[in-house]
Amino acid sequence: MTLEAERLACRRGELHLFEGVGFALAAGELLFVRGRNGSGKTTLLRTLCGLSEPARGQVRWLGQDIRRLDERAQRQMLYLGHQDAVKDELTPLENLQVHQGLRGERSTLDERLDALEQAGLGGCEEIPARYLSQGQRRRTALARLLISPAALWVLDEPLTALDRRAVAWLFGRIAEHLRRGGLVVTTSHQSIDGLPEPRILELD
Amino acid sequence: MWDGIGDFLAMGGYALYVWGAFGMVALGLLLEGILVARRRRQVRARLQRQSRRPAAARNQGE
Amino acid sequence: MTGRSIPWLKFTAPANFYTLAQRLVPWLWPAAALCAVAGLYMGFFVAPPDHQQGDAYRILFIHVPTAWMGMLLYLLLAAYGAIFLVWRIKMADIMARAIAPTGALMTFLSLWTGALWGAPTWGTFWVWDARLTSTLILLFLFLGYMALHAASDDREKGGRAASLLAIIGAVNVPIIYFSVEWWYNLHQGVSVMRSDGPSMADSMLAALLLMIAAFWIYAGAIVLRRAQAEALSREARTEWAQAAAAGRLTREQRERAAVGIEGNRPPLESGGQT
Amino acid sequence: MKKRHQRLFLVLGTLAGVSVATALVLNAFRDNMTFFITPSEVQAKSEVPDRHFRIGGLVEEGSVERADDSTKVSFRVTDTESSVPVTFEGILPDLFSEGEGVVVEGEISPEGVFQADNVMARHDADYMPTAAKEAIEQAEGSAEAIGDY
Amino acid sequence: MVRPLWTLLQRDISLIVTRRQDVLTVVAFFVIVITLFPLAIGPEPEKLRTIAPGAVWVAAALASLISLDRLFADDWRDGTLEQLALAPQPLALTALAKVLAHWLSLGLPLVILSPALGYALGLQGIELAVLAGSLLLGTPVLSLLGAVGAAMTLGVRGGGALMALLILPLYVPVLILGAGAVNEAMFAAPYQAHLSLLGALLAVALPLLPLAIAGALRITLD
Repeated sequence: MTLEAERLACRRGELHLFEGVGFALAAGELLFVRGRNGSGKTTLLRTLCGLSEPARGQVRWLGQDIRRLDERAQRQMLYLGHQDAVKDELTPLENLQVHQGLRGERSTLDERLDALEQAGLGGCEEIPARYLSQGQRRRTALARLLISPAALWVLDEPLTALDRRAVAWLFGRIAEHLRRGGLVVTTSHQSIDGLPEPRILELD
Repeated sequence: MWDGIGDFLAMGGYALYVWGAFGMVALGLLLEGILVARRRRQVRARLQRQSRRPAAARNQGE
Repeated sequence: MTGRSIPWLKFTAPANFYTLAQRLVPWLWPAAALCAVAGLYMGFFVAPPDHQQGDAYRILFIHVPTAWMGMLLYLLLAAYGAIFLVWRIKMADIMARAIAPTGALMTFLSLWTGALWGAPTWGTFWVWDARLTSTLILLFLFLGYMALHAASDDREKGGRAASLLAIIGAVNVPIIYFSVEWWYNLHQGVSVMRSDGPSMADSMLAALLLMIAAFWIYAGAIVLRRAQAEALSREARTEWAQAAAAGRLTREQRERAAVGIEGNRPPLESGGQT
Repeated sequence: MKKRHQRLFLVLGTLAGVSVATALVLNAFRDNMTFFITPSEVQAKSEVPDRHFRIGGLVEEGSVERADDSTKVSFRVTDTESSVPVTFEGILPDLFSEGEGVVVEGEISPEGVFQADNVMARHDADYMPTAAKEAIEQAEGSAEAIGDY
Repeated sequence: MVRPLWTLLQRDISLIVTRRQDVLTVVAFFVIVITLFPLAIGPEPEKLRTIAPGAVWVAAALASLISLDRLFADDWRDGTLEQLALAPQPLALTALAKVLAHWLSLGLPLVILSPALGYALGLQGIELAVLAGSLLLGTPVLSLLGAVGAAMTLGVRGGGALMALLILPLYVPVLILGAGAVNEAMFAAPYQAHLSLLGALLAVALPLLPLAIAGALRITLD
């Protein structure tokens, strides 16, 4: 189970961001992407999950080209972007349910409630997301990580708007995922002390 | 075929239509030619400016 | 991106295109002018008045070429759009973008000349028949292509979206034609490309063909010129473009640009490897 | 679902769509719909439609009468078998002339006179100098086939 | 594969219905545009009857256009669109489900309402049935075409007006055939041919346009 990037080059409009990025990430490994503002971290992560097309190079997940994954390989990958993909009109519980439904994943009501509880949303499962704080919305999104069967997580700035306790919880969750043989690619401007030893990719 | 320049310009009574059509076509093509030539000049001038100051040109795109 | 290594694809390199156009265009202008002068002479001084329409029919000598050019350029636009969407060849987008304004102008001129021809012959400047309506829609499609291309901040993205629109339009225009044809029909039949040969006096046909040739060559020249400017502006930072702007693009520079070694811009050091 | 299956579904879906569309288009053209009806059809119809409709045909030779003091004009539209009287008030197109093709839009009055509110001339697609046209007409006789329309 | 699409369909419909004002706005727009015609032209029944098919169809096309403007905008802004693009099922099917949800909640009400408005403009009997039938076949095509435009103009300067420029010309055949069918029915002429052709447009649009929508969405997300 590997995620491979080969001589990736990306550009944003007229701007050439980076070129010649390559790595192979194996099961149980964590890749931490570092770089100043505008160095292309988000673009790299979007390229790694197949949303953006690289100007050159290729990304492979489970041996398949990331832009042409079959259904099974696609289900093995979970991306959390800058935006939470949390709908204002729906409650955290409904958001979670809809998100799982869209990916064709199954879970019981108890599992979902449990995930929200763990993510620190106990008591507001039934309140429309528009009344929640920014951090609580972020947690709603992160609750997906608890019940998704995906092996590869691509997390863009997951710590934004999270308080210290939530950060610790997320770090614990990532460590557990890695122990079970999962793969994580992430980026953050905040300190990542507390995470297992990552491989580091510098973009500059 | 035509009895002098006046007859030619009269176009058998259809002067307005015929010359209106040909005139607009001529105007259109002329205008297009001028615009394209101007754009070409502008682009070349910009590039020449850039090559004189290569450092400034970098990362600037257009 | 394996296509990059196919030899013929090197002609799609903007640098090679630029040089080719640079050699071609100086011949095209006089050729177009020659055809136009000959065509106008034939059209105004040799071809006799028509038995029905008198001298008004002479508008045909510019109406038919512009109408043809409008449609032809739209097909080309859609074809280049498809090439760009499928193979991502940058030159295809440059060509498509260079074609659009000329196509829009030709379509507009064919509508204008058609209206001025229709007024004395049909008794109206405009009827909502199939050809007129679909030509008008063609004009909107050209304008839509240009607007969509220009509206996007990212030229590549704008080009792809606009190409998609051009292709959908290419499918839709025949449908529009038939739907209107069906609904209302007044326009004359086909008069040149008929199975029983053109139904036209020889001198008229000669004038028309000369004018058609003139418009073809003119369109070719102006599109190449616009594409040159577009190619230069997109590749502004490369060695070949700056040399070309100064008027001294060497063969060596051109070949280097064609195989993708871009001068003047040092590769960004991506720290890259873990 | 494998990519291969997806492509299969795609092709099948497109094929199904296109074949349904073809069937529907063919069905549409089986219903014989025409842009205008001919004077013979007007005569044959037991019941004249109480709607706007269009008659197409040739302007009968010698039938055009213009009023002196207004733009009123009356003429007959014929398909060589039968003809319909038409009245019109307004500017006629330049190409309107006897023996040439015409399409008129309007309603038929109880007296059987077609009151046109629009007259459209249909010019043929031949371009030639007057002398040549006359020569051809003399050769062929002036009867033109209505089938051309 | 059916379940995700079903989920999406339910979610979209419930989202649109929860924001009740969306449905109301579109329906009100449709009604108001149609009522403008008698006010502008005058209340002569004969005149109104003549323009009725065209008026209803133009109003339906405009209503479809303004409601489609936001088809993908919310999902795009909050990041749901990225998730949809990365979901296991093909994006074209996802797009089709979204268009279907949109049509069921915003297009179908117009179809249902159209006989009443047609009646107000003087259409009668079979004409009303043909009007509703032509809208039933035609408005899904409008929705699919409009969705392509909405996907293309996401996040582009001057999105709404640009979308009208891109999409209204493509609406032409549907409009002509739809209004044409009612016109024929008004004069007791055969209208089946027009409806057949509308059906043919729908049959072609249904498998092909979702691909175009998916393509446009991928370009936007890239």
